[in-house]
Amino acid sequence: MSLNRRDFLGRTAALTTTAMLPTAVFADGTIKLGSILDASGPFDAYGKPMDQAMRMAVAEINEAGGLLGRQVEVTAYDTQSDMALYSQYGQQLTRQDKVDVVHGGILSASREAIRQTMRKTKTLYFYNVLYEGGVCDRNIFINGVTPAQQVEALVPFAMKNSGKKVYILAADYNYGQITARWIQKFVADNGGEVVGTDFFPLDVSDFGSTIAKVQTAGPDLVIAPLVGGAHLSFFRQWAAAGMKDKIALASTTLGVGNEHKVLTPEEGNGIMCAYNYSQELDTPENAQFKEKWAAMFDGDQSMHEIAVSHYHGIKTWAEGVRQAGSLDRMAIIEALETGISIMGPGGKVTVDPKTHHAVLDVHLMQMQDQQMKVIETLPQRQPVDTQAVCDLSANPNDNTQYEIQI
Amino acid sequence: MTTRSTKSKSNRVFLPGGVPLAPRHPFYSFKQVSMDLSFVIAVEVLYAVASLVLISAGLAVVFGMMKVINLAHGEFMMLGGYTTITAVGLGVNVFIAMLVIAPLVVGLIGLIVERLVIRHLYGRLVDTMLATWGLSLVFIGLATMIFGNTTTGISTPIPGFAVGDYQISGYNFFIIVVAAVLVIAMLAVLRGTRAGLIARGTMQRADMAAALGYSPDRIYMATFFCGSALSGLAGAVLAPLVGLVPTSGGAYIAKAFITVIAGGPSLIAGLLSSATSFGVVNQVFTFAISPVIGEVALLVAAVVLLRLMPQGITGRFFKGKL
Amino acid sequence: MERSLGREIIATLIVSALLIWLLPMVIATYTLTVLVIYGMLGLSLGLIWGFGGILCFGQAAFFGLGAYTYAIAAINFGESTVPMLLAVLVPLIFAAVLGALMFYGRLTDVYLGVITLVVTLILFKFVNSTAGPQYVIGNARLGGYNGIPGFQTLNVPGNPDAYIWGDPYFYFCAVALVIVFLLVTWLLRSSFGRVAIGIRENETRMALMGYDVAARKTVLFATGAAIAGLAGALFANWGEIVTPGLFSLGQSAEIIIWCIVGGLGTRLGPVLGAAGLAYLKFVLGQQSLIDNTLITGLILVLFVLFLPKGLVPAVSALWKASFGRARRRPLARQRRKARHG
Amino acid sequence: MAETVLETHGLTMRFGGVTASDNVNFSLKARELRCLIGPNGAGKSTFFKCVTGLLTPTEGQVFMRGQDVTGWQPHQIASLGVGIKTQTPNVMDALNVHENIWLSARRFHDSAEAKARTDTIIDRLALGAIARTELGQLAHGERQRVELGLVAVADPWLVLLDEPAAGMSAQDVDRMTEIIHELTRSAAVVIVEHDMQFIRSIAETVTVFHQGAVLMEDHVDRVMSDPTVRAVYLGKKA
Repeated sequence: MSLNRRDFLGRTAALTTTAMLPTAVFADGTIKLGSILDASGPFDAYGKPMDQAMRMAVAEINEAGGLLGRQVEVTAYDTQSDMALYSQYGQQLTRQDKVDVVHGGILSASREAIRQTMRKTKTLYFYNVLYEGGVCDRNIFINGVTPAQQVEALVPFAMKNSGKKVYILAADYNYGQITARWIQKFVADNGGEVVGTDFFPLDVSDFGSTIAKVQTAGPDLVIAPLVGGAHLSFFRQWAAAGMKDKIALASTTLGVGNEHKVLTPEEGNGIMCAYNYSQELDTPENAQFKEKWAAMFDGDQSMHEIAVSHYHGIKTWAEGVRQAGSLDRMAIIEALETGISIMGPGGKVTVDPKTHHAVLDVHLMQMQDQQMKVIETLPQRQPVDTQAVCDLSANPNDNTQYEIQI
Repeated sequence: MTTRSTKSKSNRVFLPGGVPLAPRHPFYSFKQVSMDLSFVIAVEVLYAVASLVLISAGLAVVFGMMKVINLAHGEFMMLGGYTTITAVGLGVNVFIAMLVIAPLVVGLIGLIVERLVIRHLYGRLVDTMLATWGLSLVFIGLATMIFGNTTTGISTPIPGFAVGDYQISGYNFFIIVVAAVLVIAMLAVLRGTRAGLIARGTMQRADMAAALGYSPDRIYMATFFCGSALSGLAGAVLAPLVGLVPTSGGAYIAKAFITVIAGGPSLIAGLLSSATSFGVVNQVFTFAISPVIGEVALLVAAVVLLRLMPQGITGRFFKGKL
Repeated sequence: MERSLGREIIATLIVSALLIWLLPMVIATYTLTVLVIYGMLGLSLGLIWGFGGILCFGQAAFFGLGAYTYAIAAINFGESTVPMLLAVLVPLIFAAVLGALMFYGRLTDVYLGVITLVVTLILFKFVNSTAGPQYVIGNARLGGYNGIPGFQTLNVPGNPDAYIWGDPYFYFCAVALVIVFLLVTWLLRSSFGRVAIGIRENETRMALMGYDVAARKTVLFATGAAIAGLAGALFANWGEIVTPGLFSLGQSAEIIIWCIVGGLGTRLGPVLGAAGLAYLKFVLGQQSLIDNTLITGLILVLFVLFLPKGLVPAVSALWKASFGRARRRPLARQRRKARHG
Repeated sequence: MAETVLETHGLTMRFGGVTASDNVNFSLKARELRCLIGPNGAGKSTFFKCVTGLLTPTEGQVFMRGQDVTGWQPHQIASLGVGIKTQTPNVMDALNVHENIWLSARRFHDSAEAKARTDTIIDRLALGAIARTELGQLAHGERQRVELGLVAVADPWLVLLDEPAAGMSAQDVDRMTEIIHELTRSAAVVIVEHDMQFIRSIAETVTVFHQGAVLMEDHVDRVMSDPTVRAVYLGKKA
């Protein structure tokens, strides 16, 4: 037995040394892009495709000759869905690896765990995920959709297709709470009435009593900003109770992690949502993107909303570097603040100089046979929520996440 | 009590000024609401109790017979879920997959685990807990490597139906029936068969069975197989209701653990009494306030209960029952 | 027991000074900092479990409580000295109340496990569901799942603008660990510690000798919680964010695994187990060949099966067996063992 | 003349429908040595546990030196100066003999004094050779002796022993008898015992339990020759 143990210990030791290598060996003259994502653990459904998108974007940049004549080199860390590892790897990226830019973070908690480190160490940071809005910090660029961009489009669309009484079922954390308030606002703006709002921690998976409760209120439409695997059961149980044909359903999150491919057509059909990207978007950019992705990852089809956002983010950064003609952080920030635009698979993405958020296309969709059919595209929506509180051209030293008063 | 508190709550929140409920039902009277609603709530409470029984049965059998707390129990359930989904994907009828294949497969996995790990640790309660905890992590890792970490699932094979103006899930009834059949079957086996007699003997005094010429080794093997199969069954039956990920087991183990310990030494009476107490507490608070408070109420009830009855419910009441 | 306390203190100081000097040359200080903090957390459970026989499934609860107390207090006070003290006091008081509830109720082993586990779950679920704007303590929003970012980090007492961070923070944490380690050493050598070990060995006997077992277990439990709380506060300072994940069962599980792997009934074992396994986890995060959880689980199973006493006792036994012949006492003991057969 | 150190009034203990201890009135004078005998299930052990605080009696009271200690915890009773030894050897297996006895001495004295007393007791009980051996490695008789040492080192005025001679060799029993006699110089001693030979060698007054109640209480010789006692107890044994 002792032999086995020694063998085992020996192996782990070997592993330790090999794992240490890639961080120490670097070719000179490359541009270092730091990536920090949950490629394993409960959030890897989001993180893995984001990692793929990042590698694809970098590959494309390098194929086209790199940036400023230099190749881009990726230093990637898997945070294993553990918030503590964000702090740790964030420090590692900025202090030891001394990367030129960091792309990553998925949950808002993970972004907040590293944002200050990035700021303190003057490392440019891109957070490329749909989130609750309000971050105002000149060191960060964000190009996911915010509630105003998404909800403002989704609510009238969904209400038009159902009725005026709305019930909100939201995930009980920052994103869900804030999104729910935006939904309440836009429902009222569109002449509707919110008849009930319930919040669910991310680990709740039994919605039986909730479904009964919703029926007591008798709404025409349920909007569900629910997040994660456990919450997916709501859509199952809703269909199982035979509610699908009685009350219409909309969501601000379903499909972001390709959930529509997990639900059966009977469970998913008809659910309405609004995002910056759908695999079914019929544009030449998207066709090309999907083709390249499939070629690069052996026919894989896992690209989704936030993976594409991540891809947009890296392309935006690359464009900023090109325009700045330098790797200097301030030069890149100033170049980006000129309002740079790129064309991506999700449409045109423009940097909003005031907020460092993105002006982007929002596509209204409806699920149909495990696809997200695009019904209508609303071009170039402004991040009005964050614009209401954040003006980095007036207050360049701002460093707050505002909670927007609605 | 349940209905009243819910009613007043729904009244306060959803019916400001006594506005009729839904325009689609012009003759919607308040009386009807409460009757239908109380039926719906009754079903939900029964369902909560039934799912607690299902979740805990495997753990209870292993604990009751072997005094082993299997902390990989939740992962056995997770494996039951994955077995079902894989089998259905291969074209097997969903009921056969849930009720036959999943218990068998997970039972066999349990058997392997018992031979490789557990049998070296009999009589060391804390060590078995730690080893099975380690096993649970191993299973999560394996499932992640095999099935990936994306949420998977199958849809419920039974359609919902209407109760008055309410739609309720038909699958809830299926769960209740499965739990009821399970309890009756366990009773029948323990009371009516030779194996049950040996099992009861072992529960009372493990050395007695040995003295009577039954190999404890084989009894433990059989028990662990049965316990694991029950966990597999529970995981399989609950799979259509939840999105399955490799870490799904964690959601069950704490509840199962609490239910079994609070139940106390009697296998079936303990299981039923604690599942009923916790199920009712959970659902009452869920309806009256919110699902979170429901969960917290369950946990608080567990603390209070164990403080008052440190030997579990059946340590004080229903003594000597099965 | 044979060596004098003074000699042991000096040995500890020399070894730790060497380590604090040498380790930053091998591993980056910000990684070392968290290893040191986890070491302290491991020590907190190692104390109550290894020397008091109290298996707590919820040590993470006190860790999280310390971290949250620090974060909330730091936002409200705008400096770090009082929050640091509170971060030790609040878990201490919480554990004293919880411990009294359990130990005067004569709950043992499994039941103790259930209660501590359940209390951790309650805390986790509660903190996790505080995202709404109504959950505010003073100026601090509890923030639910996202946790609390942006609080005042450690500063020189009396001077809120003089932050202690980076390398100095590592030295601060390392010295804190050494001090806690020495305090634990002293505690275990005192009558209180020896009585605690007696209680671990045989509770009934100690009660029959007139010791108030429940009171002593409560005090020990609270001491462990205070150390865990301090570790939590240090962790909050290091991560600059606190999240409900600190209260999670997964975190509790890791602490237990550290103790098992390092060795129960030793002071050094849990510290080394914690630092070693946390470093392993950190290193494994940089590869994607094998699933991390799988390895952690495998380590735990293998240790329980083949090395249930943990690394430190095993290594010291090996050391004694191979180099201890010159010494008198182990030899005498071996001879006696042979006699008793 | 001598003060009453232990007294029970109508002590009754019921478990569900079973009355394990039935209205026991018992009293013991200072420095008296008393044996409790009776067949299995006669209620000796239940009585013992009620007196030592391991069980709380359903009815009745327990007095020690006139103080009502009914419902007290074992550690409170022990703190009065009562030495207790339970049926199975109850010691700290991973600690050595010296540490075991020191822990008992430390309860009533400071560390240095406890050490001195421990050394004295170890000498008196002739445990010197094994003073640094862990209890887990000792033979049964030695463990019993150490446990008596634990009791003795605290200078009790009342000692309650549950089957101290069980499973011991004749030589060990002799030594045990000696120790007990020594204890009676300063303490009253109650012994629950099965071993009749041991009882004959040590006891004067014996209390016989039967079906939870006290059957008789008299000098050991008269008890042994009593036909009722023979019928319920000795008769059964034969």
